[in-house]
Amino acid sequence: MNVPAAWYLILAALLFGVGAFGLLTRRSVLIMFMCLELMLNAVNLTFVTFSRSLSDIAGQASVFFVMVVAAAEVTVGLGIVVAVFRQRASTSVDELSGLKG
Amino acid sequence: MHSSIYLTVLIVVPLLGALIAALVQKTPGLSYVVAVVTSCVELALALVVAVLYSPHVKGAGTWDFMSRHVLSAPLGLAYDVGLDGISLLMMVLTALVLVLALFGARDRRQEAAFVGWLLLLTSFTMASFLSHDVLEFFIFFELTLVPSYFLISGWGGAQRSRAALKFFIYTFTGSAFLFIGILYLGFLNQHQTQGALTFSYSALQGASMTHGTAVWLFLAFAVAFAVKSPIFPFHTWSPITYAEAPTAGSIELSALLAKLGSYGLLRFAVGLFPLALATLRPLILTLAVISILYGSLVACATPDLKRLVAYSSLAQMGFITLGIITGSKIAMVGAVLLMFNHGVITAGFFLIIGFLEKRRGSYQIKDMKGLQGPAPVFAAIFTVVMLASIGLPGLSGFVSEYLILIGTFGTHAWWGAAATLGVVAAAAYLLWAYQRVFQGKATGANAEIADANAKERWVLVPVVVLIVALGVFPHPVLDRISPSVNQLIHHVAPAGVKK
Amino acid sequence: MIASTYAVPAILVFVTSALLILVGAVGVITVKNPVHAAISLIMTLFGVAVAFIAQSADFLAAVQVIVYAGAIVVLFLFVIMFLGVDRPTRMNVEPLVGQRSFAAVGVVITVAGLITLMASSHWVSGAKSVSGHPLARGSENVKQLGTAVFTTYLFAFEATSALLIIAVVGAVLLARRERASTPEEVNA
Amino acid sequence: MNGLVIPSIHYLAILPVLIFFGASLLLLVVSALVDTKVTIYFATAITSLTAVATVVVAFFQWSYVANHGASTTVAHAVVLDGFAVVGTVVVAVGVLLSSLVAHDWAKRERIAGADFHILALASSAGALLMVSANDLIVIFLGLEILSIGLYVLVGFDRHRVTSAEASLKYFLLGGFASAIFIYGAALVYGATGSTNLGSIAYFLSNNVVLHPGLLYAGGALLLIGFAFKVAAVPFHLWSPDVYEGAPTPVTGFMASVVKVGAFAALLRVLISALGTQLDTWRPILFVMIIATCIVGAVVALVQRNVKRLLAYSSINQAGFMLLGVWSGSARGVAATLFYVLSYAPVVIATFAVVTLVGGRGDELHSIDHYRGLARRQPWLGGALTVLLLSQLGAPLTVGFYAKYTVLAATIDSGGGALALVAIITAAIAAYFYLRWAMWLYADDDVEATRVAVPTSTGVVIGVGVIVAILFGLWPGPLVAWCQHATLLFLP
Amino acid sequence: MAHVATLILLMPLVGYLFVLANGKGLSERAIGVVATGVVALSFVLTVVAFFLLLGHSDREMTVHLFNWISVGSLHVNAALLVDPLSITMCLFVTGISALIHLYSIGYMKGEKDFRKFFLYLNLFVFSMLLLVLANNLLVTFVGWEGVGVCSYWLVSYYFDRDSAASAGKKAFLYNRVGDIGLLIAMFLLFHATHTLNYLGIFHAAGTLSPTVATLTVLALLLAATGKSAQIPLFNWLPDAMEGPTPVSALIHAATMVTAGVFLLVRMSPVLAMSPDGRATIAVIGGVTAFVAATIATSQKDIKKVLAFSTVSQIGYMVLAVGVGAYSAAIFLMIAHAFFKALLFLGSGSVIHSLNGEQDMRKMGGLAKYLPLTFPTFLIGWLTISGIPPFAGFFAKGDVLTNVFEHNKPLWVLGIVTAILTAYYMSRLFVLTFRGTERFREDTHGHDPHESPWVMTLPLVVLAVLSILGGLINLPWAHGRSLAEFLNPVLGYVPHVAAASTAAQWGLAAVDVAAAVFGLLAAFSIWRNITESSRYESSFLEHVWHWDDFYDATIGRPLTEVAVFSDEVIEPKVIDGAVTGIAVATRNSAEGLRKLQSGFARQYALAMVLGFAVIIVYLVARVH
Repeated sequence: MNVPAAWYLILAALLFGVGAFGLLTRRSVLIMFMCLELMLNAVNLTFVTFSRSLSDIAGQASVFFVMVVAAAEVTVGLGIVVAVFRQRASTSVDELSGLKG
Repeated sequence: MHSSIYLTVLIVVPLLGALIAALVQKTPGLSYVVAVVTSCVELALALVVAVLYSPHVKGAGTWDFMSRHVLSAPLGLAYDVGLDGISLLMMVLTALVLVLALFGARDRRQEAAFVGWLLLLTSFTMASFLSHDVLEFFIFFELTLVPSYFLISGWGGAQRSRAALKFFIYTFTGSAFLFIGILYLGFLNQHQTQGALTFSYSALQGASMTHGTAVWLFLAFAVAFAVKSPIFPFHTWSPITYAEAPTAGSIELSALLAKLGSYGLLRFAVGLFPLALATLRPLILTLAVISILYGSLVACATPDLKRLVAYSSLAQMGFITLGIITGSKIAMVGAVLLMFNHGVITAGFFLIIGFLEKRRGSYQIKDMKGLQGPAPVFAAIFTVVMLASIGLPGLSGFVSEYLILIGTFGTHAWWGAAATLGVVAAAAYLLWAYQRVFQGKATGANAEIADANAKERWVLVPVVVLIVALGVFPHPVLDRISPSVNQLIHHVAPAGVKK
Repeated sequence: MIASTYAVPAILVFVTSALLILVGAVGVITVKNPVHAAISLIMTLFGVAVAFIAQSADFLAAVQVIVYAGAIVVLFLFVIMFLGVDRPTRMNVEPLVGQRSFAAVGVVITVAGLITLMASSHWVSGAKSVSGHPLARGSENVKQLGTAVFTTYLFAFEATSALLIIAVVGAVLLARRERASTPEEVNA
Repeated sequence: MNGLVIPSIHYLAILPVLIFFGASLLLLVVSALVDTKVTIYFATAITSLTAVATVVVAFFQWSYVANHGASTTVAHAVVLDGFAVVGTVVVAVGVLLSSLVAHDWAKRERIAGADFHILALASSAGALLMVSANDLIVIFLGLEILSIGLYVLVGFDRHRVTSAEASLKYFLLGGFASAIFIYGAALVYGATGSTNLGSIAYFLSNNVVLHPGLLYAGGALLLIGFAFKVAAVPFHLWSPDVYEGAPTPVTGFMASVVKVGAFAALLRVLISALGTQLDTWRPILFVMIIATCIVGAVVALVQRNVKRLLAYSSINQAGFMLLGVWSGSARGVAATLFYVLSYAPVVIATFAVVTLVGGRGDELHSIDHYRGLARRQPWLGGALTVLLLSQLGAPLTVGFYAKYTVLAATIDSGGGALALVAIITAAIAAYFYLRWAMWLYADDDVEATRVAVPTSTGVVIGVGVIVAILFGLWPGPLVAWCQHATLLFLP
Repeated sequence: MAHVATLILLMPLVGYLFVLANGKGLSERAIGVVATGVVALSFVLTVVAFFLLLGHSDREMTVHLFNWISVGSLHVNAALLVDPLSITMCLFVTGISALIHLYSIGYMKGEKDFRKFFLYLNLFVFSMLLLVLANNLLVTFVGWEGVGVCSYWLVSYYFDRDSAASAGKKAFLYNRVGDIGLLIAMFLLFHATHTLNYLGIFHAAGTLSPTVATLTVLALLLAATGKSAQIPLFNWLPDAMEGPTPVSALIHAATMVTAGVFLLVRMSPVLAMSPDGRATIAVIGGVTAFVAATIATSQKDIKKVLAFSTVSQIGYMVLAVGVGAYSAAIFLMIAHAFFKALLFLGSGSVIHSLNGEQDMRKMGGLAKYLPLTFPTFLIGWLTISGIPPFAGFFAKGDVLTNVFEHNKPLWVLGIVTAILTAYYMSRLFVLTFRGTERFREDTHGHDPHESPWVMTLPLVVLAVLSILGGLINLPWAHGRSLAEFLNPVLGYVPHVAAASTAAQWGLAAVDVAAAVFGLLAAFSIWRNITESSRYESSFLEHVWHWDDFYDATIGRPLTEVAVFSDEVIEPKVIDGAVTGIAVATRNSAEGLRKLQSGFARQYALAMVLGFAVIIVYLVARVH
């Protein structure tokens, strides 16, 4: 009486898509970070789903590492945001278009 | 079989010369002396080798001085030199042109660098003529671009940068096809023999391939060589390059590097892909004839002496290509001979033009008039060179052109007949130029110019001597060329080539 | 543990998690105010946690709630406040022409394509686990996970230490104020 | 608690990684304790020492591999094979050279402290992980370590706004790429039941995958992740901006060390894990390579900022490196390895020159600032000319053989057309390399000043030139080494 | 014998090298003596050779000098062929050259490039001898081109005169066009007979296919028209009068311009294979003779008149060749050499006396001032007009008789030409020596002075030769000597009924009548007028607008094409294609650069789109 893995995989794919879409459309760096988090969560969900359907713990272990990475990324990312914000009081990514061509 | 040391020395001597020239650059003029000495040694060596060369070596056909050292098996990279009748002339020409360029076109700006590049160029060219390995040839073939590039961009005229870039990119792109072709051929051969990867000329000559493959590979090779020669319609880099290059550069480019193109066409394109000839011959013959006629035509109208020589070279290279492709042995020998003669003749042209430019500060025909009055010696020597270029019997140009034409006429009468028109055209533009530059009444600055001084005369002496000698008594040279051409023909023979 | 104690229909759990996840996600990318975005992010994270539990990844669910909802989102909120950017941003204008439409098209194609591909191979084509015995729940799950981490992924586990170190160092370097040099020196 | 069996660890295999982390930590601690003035020298010394030590270790690794063949350790998460050894050496050399350049740069910019070296060492440890990793998760972690270090390094220069901007762009897009990559890992895991490359390969070679959709999707996502790191079109857009914004020594570091790690992992995943799927990923690479070569060469034509120019040029070079991957043969792997190996010192040396010319503040990167350089400083100008010629692929420079090997591999695998396109783009690229070289020899303009050449940077430039010429004259041993290394490639 | 022949050839070369080697050291006198001496010497040697040859049983011997070109099947020796034809040629070439060298010493006195003049002259004689003595076509071609280039130098001798420079160029180019003919002929013959040796060719001539034979003959004809100034390539010769008068006499009257005829005669065995070819030759010759004669009637410049008369006379020779009267052609060639050289030198003497005046309207009444020039010129005039018993009468008569036997219409044309010849020569004679004196402003009032002996002596000798020249080939003399001497080497001509003796007398009478008629006409018209629009059409004076025609049809179009290719095709089309590619690349670069907008989100978008493409590809691949 279990929900087929397919549903969760589709759900994860959708989540990933939403995250990607947000990354493309939101200007606030912070929100874009959150979108990255959404995508990583989609990945985690996928891992767990496969882990269940393969009945293999490796998937869950991987999730563990993804979480660590996510944490690390956020730390550094926010550090960068702070650094940037020091130079120009804004978190809008579109204002950072000095480098081009 | 003589030792290959001779050839190695031929390649190394200019390198050493360049090195020493660089080391002594502090003392003004010394580097020039070094270069001069080097060039003389080189020429002497080249002549010695030319005399020693024997066209009948056991097991090596007409190849002599051969040896092969594999440098990197996985790369198929080898140092593999050899000399046969065809490369023999080119070797001598290489050394000779260096001497002429050094004596006749000295340039005192940053002299060490100048002579250094010249010597490097000589070494690389020498190496490419002497290499018996396709990859090795390609490497040095490409390498010649670098010194020529710096010579042009460093010591050239007002538009030197543009000219140098155009020259480099144009040639580089051309040889891109060659490179791919060589690699393809190498692996084709390797897959057949299941042996090590090799680019040895004789090994690759054994590679069997379908007709289609041969055609494509031939084209890939031909493009590179057509650009280098140049052949219509790949010639447009040459006028600006010859015009903007320093005199020494123009000499090296037109007298020597252009020959790399025709030499490659003969040795590699024709020598490796005889199958393709049957298909491509009409195309290339046509291009050659167009080069002859079109080059002469433009030469009639061009207002600049150096450009004029550039276009006349285009026509001459057309003759050479004709002789190479037509597949008649007589024509082929003529072509090889013309490679040498044209080298000497254009060198003569550019030297005199350089001397005049020193006096008049211009290459424009309109800036000169009636120079025969104040400078009869220049006029006389120019006349000799001009007549040789026109193909006056008794002078060097004639023998080679005649052989090409009579040979072509036998295999491809119509192309031969069309090419014969070039004989008139050449006379037309050269005499017209001569009239405008040397005849008429000299006025103003033209009337004042000094005639050739002793040094200039001595530089031009070998040119004139060679022109006359090879016109009256080409026999020894022909004897050295013929066997090698025979060998090539025998290899090419299946592809419907007349003996 | 919820799912284990009371027999809640799996379908219901899925729908709940799905709703939480998607609503939260859409919230993140739509709401004007970063703070609200962070809140809806928490919602998604919870949804994921629920999905974890529903797929017998209890430990991960716990970690999810603690690390993500607990630590990371708080970090977000902290920075938002710290920088004082908790003001609504104008959403209706998109300075980059066609960005949204292209993004929509691209993302839709991609996601649809991914789903099609997964479907084409019946969602899971891999082999059953080498270790054989099925996933356990509760404390067993923790034990299995621990075993995996300290055997199969031992090296990865070691590596994470390095990852965390470099992250910390990096964050410090970035966030710290000028110490070694000042603009005057540079211009001097 | 039935005892948990800790997998056996062959320390020789992971020694380089440990050394790097150790050094990084050591510096971290010391710089926290000691006065900043000394640590810059100390840091450089330690870094150099680390690199040298690593090379020594690599030597022992090599002899081990040569005797015992390739092997895995730590539960098959790490590989010790010739390929890894070569990669390790390249990374070590790259770090050494970059840190030498950074040394002078930091002094010039008055950046005290060992921060650069700490991060450089740490992120190169990530590169080392990627070089020897045998598990998607480990690769992912290596990738992240490498990237996170770089994010910080790119934003290292606080005096330039562009530095921070580059850092943020790199971070955002990099994060996106890693998300895609790990998603791919997840899908591959779903498709094969493991994240271990060996197991994946084993699975794929023993089962016929009737419905490979999932596998394809996973593979594609992994490929995109790598494509981003090696800046292959259309995943390259970050690189020009980041190259320009980042401090110049960091740019050199990125152009060399990062490429090594990325290509090593890419080769492992595509060839040793997904080798059976050659026919599927080849077409993707085919298009990608053509686009990469063309875009890199063409767009560089219109650049006036040399750092951007080099960014595009390195995109073009990446296209060439991908050729070896495309060919999918042992020859190809060796070719890519040789390409990376020979390219790293040359490009670092090039950026070293750029660093010097950039001057205090690292701002003077317009090509105009190179006008007449070779006339003012013949040695510096000559060196740069050689380096450019090598990147151009002129004969008698190592660059020629780099291009030669990849093209040969491509043609050997029947990619004549691909090779032709690539080499024609090389001809296009020749244009901007030469134009730059020509500026060097253009007539001197009066107000230009001589640029000082500090010792260690000078050494780096010298090394680059020597590599370019020495192996240009005598490529045999190096090529043979790469071939040998590839023979010891797993599986 | 071999040595003698070699020496004949080498003598002038020796002189050339000697003068060349001594540089500016030699005095005019020394130069003149040396240059003239060597030529005279080779004349003497030729005489020796002649008698040696008479003694020889077979009058054909090859002198091998050295191996010149030898590639594959092509073997060309530098070798000489001594036979009646070549010796005959040598005789009058060296003889007349010697005289003209002598004459030049006086005529060129004090010229700036005196030395260069004699250098060219010697080189010319060498080339001419090479031409006639060669034993194969290629060596002949060497001489052929050699004389051509010497003529180029000598015509543009006054190089600072633009007209002279252009004339020299024109001469060379017209000859060059002819050379194509000779080259083609050589190619055809070589690939048909696998040799270039005359004897070899003659031996294999019988095997030539009619087409090849005809093509070869036509090619040879083209060569001849170039060198011998026949239609359509004849109009370089009048311009060539820009050269010093001795040059006109030697090169453009006596020797070089007859080389074409010699070539045709030399190749007579090949001509024998192609009746059509011979017919064409005959027509070309006859028409040229007539056209040139008409033009000569309206020229003002004394040398121009003589130039066109030369063209016309050579037309007779070619006509003779065309009807197979080879010996007659040679006979006329020799006679013509005598009297035309005489006339040119005479006119030279006149011009000399008038300080370079060449316009006949500024002459007149010179008879009494030039005691030696006048009578010799008188003889020359009568000779060319065909008045018995001078050489011209016999030579031309011989030709016309043969023409009559083979081709009546051309004979008529020949007679008309004869009338015209007598007419324009008389006109020239009258305007120059009779009538009122119109030269005073040229001589600044002084009386014209007779030339020094070095100039008059040759006149006298040539006059004598013109009188006695007929003797070498008298029609009724049993065993017509010159013909007998030559015939062995001449090609076979299908026999036609020879005219009876009576008929021959009749023909001779007609010739004389024609000559006298022309004479009287000229006298009656020109006794007391100097120019008349009725008897001088500008159409004729402008050479039937021949040059304008070439200029309009070939010259200008070609020039325009050349300029067009240099200014448009080269830069715009061919190089344009190249630059076009470059520009296109640059533009696309600018375009791609726009994509690098600097907005991170767009970069991400690009990634997503790339991602989408790949996914689509995979989906397509799976299904």
